[in-house]
Amino acid sequence: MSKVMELREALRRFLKDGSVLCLGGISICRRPMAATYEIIRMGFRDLHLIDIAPGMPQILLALAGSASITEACWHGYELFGHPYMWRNLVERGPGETGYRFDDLSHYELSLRFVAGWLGVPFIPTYTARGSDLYNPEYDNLRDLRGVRRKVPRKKFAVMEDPFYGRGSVRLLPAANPDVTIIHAQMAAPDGTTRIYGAHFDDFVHAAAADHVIVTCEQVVSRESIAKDPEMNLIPSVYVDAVCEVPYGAHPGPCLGHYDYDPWFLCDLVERTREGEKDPGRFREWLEEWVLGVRDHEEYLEKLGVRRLLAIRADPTLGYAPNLPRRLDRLPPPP
Amino acid sequence: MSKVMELREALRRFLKDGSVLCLGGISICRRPMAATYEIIRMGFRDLHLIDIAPGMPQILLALAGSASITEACWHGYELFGHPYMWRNLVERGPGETGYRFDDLSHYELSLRFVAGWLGVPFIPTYTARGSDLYNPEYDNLRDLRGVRRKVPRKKFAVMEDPFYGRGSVRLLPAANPDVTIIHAQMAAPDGTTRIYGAHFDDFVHAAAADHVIVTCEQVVSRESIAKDPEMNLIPSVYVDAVCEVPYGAHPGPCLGHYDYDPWFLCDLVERTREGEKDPGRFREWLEEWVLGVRDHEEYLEKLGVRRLLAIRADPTLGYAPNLPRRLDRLPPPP
Amino acid sequence: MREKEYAGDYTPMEMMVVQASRLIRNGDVVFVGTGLPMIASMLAINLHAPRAILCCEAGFWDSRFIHLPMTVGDSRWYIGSTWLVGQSAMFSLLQRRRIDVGFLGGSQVDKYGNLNSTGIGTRVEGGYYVFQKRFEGSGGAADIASMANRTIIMMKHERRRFVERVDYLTSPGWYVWLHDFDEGRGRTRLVPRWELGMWGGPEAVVSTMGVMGFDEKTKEMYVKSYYADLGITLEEIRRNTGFEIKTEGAEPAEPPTQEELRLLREKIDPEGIFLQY
Amino acid sequence: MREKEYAGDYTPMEMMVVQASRLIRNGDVVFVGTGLPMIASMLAINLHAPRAILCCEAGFWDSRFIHLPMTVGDSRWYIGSTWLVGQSAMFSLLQRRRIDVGFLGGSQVDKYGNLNSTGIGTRVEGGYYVFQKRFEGSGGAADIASMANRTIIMMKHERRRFVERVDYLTSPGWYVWLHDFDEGRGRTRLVPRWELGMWGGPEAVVSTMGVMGFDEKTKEMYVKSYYADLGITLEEIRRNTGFEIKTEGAEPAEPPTQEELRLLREKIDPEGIFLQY
Repeated sequence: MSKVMELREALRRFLKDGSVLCLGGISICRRPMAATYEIIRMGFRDLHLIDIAPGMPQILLALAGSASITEACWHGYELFGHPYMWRNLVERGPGETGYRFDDLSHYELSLRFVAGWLGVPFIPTYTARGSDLYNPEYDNLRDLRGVRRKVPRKKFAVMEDPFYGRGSVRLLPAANPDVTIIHAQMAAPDGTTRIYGAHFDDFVHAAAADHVIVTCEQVVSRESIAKDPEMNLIPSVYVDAVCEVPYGAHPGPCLGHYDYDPWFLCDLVERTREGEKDPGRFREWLEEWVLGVRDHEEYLEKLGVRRLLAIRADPTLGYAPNLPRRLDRLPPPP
Repeated sequence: MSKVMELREALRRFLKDGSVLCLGGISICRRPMAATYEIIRMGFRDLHLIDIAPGMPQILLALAGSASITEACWHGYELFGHPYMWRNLVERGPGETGYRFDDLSHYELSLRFVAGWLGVPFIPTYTARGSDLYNPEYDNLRDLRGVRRKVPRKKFAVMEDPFYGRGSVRLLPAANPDVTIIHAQMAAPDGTTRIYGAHFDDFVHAAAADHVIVTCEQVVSRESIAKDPEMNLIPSVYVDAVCEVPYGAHPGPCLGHYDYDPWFLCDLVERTREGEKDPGRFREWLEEWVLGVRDHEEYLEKLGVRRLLAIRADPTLGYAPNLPRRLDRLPPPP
Repeated sequence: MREKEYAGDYTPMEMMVVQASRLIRNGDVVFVGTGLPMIASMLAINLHAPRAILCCEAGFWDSRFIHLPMTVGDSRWYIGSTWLVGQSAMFSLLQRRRIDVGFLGGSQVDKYGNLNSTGIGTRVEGGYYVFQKRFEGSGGAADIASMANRTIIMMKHERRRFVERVDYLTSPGWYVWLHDFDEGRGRTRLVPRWELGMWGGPEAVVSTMGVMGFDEKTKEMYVKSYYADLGITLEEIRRNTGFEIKTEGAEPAEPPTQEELRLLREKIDPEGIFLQY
Repeated sequence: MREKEYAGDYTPMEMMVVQASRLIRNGDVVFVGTGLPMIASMLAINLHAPRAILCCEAGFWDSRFIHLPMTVGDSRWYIGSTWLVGQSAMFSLLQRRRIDVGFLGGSQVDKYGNLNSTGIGTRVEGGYYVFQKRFEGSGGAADIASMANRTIIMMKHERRRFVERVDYLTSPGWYVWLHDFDEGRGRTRLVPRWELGMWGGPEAVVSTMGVMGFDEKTKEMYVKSYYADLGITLEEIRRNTGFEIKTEGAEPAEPPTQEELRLLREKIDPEGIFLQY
């Protein structure tokens, strides 16, 4: 049974207003960006994002008003700039904006997904002891606990190790997103997904979710993906939808296919920087690249072939070795 | 820094009488058999074995008197026969034999190693509820708990889920073997290990251990193993010793290199079957194939080239398609 | 559709495999070991359940092997597999309720489908538990029995195997004796599995004499069909069952079709490795 | 061995990188992000620590990249990596005490090496915690700070950054304020990290003005060396530090050698991506 479908159809089937959503990739790399744009376009609301090292997509979903809760450890673009506007949103506070952000550490989130993958309600850890991440006064989901679906009753619990006498240990609640969206280099119609290069925590994110949408550069046959099965990361059983979306991680890189689009990234970050004073500057960007664009194909047309050629990967290296990388003196876009 | 050394040297450095030992592979497949023989030859005593689906090596270590404790879920040779003599050993009981066997389920053991890998003292689970595996009267390590190194104070604990109200859940103690031994197709001098085909739980077994010895069919360069890093299972950091031991999993199969040796396996099982009445029959086998053999090279010489050719793998299939497999009418060995 | 043609000459083992295979539904994720369950699953995939997925505890996923594996870790599983996964990850699919069918066997079964594959004559002696006769052990059986969405039991139909109460409860069925951990008093009370928060449960027992189901209300084993064609009678089943078993409504089992037998003998186990022709 | 030749013309950033790289020992497993720590580690690997292993939170292990990655998930990390691992597995190396050195940064540091990379002006308002100024957040910093065997802090030396007490304690240093969970009273008491069962701790702070250590007994920050060659004085360091800092025994820092600078400029960051020539 083929799970291949249009991205919009996949989102319509599996995502809902209020869903707990996890997006694969890390910071600005191999992120399901086409899916992110489509989520904004389709007008989903009140999404509850949970991600390990969020970047671009989570910031966009917050700024576009699609998300009302984020549990995460970080928000940014690394070398490409600060999370402008998003930081203002957090500074204004949930009381004013209705947008809640709750801080955890990277490993805490990782472990919460591991517990979700294994199907257990919690997992112990020694990490982040002494950090304000465990400050009981700092819990921005406090009033949703035991109330909102999939928000655990407590942020953490403490207990003594009954087995080895290693002292007190924290318990973290499992994370089981309603939907996880991953962008991969290839997938088969049955959902089997192969990722080249670092897979970040995409396996765990998929395995912990109730539903998984895979967008991929190319759909390939079951026969070809069954060669070297050691290379396959996510098995068919976890995957509900496979959507062929070339350049689906643009403007971030996708190993073996394309590199960063530094022009696009710098423009996006600059617009949000300006947007801190004049929110209209970001609304224009959103209109130009997301809301005013019919679908991902039109987005790619708008980018143009020359841009896509400028970022294409060297097949022996997996990235574009001649990409202009001095962001302070970027040449004009091709 | 190269970690390549002789198998005997690796065992001398990392294994001790009383060590908690885990052996990679599953049932009779890709087991570190050469290492098992060498452990018996070197006369290690009082080993505490902990393994998920033990077979041949654990039975041999028990019958040869090298192991005094086994925590496991199963003991056998699958289609090749029953665990003769070992079952007698268990039936006679620890009071008489000094050999303790404690039963867990496959997944319980898996999860204990997962906890060991993650570095947490325990892990919750819903498995095996209602099973006698959780019968508090059936705990054959009871008097060692809190006494013997690395035997947890309790076999399990019970608690309520504080996060999602999913009721009571069992906690299992982490397993951290002193030494794990894995047999792989290839490894680099820095310890990076690649396994083709199913890796069973070898990653978790290695990652949970304090020390890891990898025996492999071939040692390859760091440069060559760094190609397609997606294929590498165990990173250098976990591995203490790399030993080149061709046919190191004989008489079990090693994908891409060789298949079962059905003659050897049937003979071994038959000797233990006869050994239930006349233990001398098994002692003869042990003398012939283990104690009376200087090292693995002499073992291979004794097997002979024709035997090795008869079990060699078809390079496109990974196993020997023409291997005689009707065990009830096996032709004479080549 | 042409009418089914039934085979006239087949073994009880072939009959078991055919009966078990018919219990597999299209799309099922089936957790198997080697042996008859694997053969039954392959038969189903070749006939009415082409979308069923076979996985095994060694970590092979959706294999399309061309030669029959002899063990769970056999290299033959590799061919056509789309995923190779650690056992901890494979079993976690059970805990996440992603395994539709699990196969189980054992040396003893009771009327609630509790299984013993650990040992008989179990007793505590000098602080240790010992057995009069020890078997291979649980392996993944306790995990499958407690967490697959349904299980199918395959075993030899003998009075000493179909018992009133298993000597050691390896794999939980519909009702289990509760362990009272707090008071350390061992098993005290028979409770239904769902009271322990467990899902799943045994769907059928495919024996050498017939196919048994479990009563929807009482969860007790009853005879659904018997291998009349092989000369088995309901009286014989009752005689070979160590507890009272209902046989009302039991029907003669539908024998293997020629197509089923052909597939088994020519395609699936042509070497007779498990079916031992 | 020929005598070291020191370079005459270098930037404070280059000095920081050189000082940090000298703290890496041969064989260390070094957990880095991108930026200066990555460059410092590469310099060490190219000079005195060829057996050091670089890993990053995105899951690349022992990379031998030939072009400098710009982000943790950059495809450039792939070249020469011998392992690609999920982040949960990578961070578990920290919990298993397998990471020798972790690098940290932040917007505030206090005398015990506690770091804030979350926000300043932290307060609870209407039941929520908010910040006057919000930063990127912990990422893996809290994990590294609590579980690496030692950590090296790199940051800009300014009075508003070197503070008496961090506004938000993202990453624990040598002494932290204890959370009293049971009574829900928040931070009540300053306790040493080892009392919480924690290992590791900050080894040094490499700032834009000098290198600070932590007193073995009091665990308070002190100046070990200062960039005299770049015109920095101890008085200037004291003036730019928001808490009292000991400067006795501080020595002028050893400047970069020509070899170090050549490697940085020609081999490691020839594009000037992080060093911004």
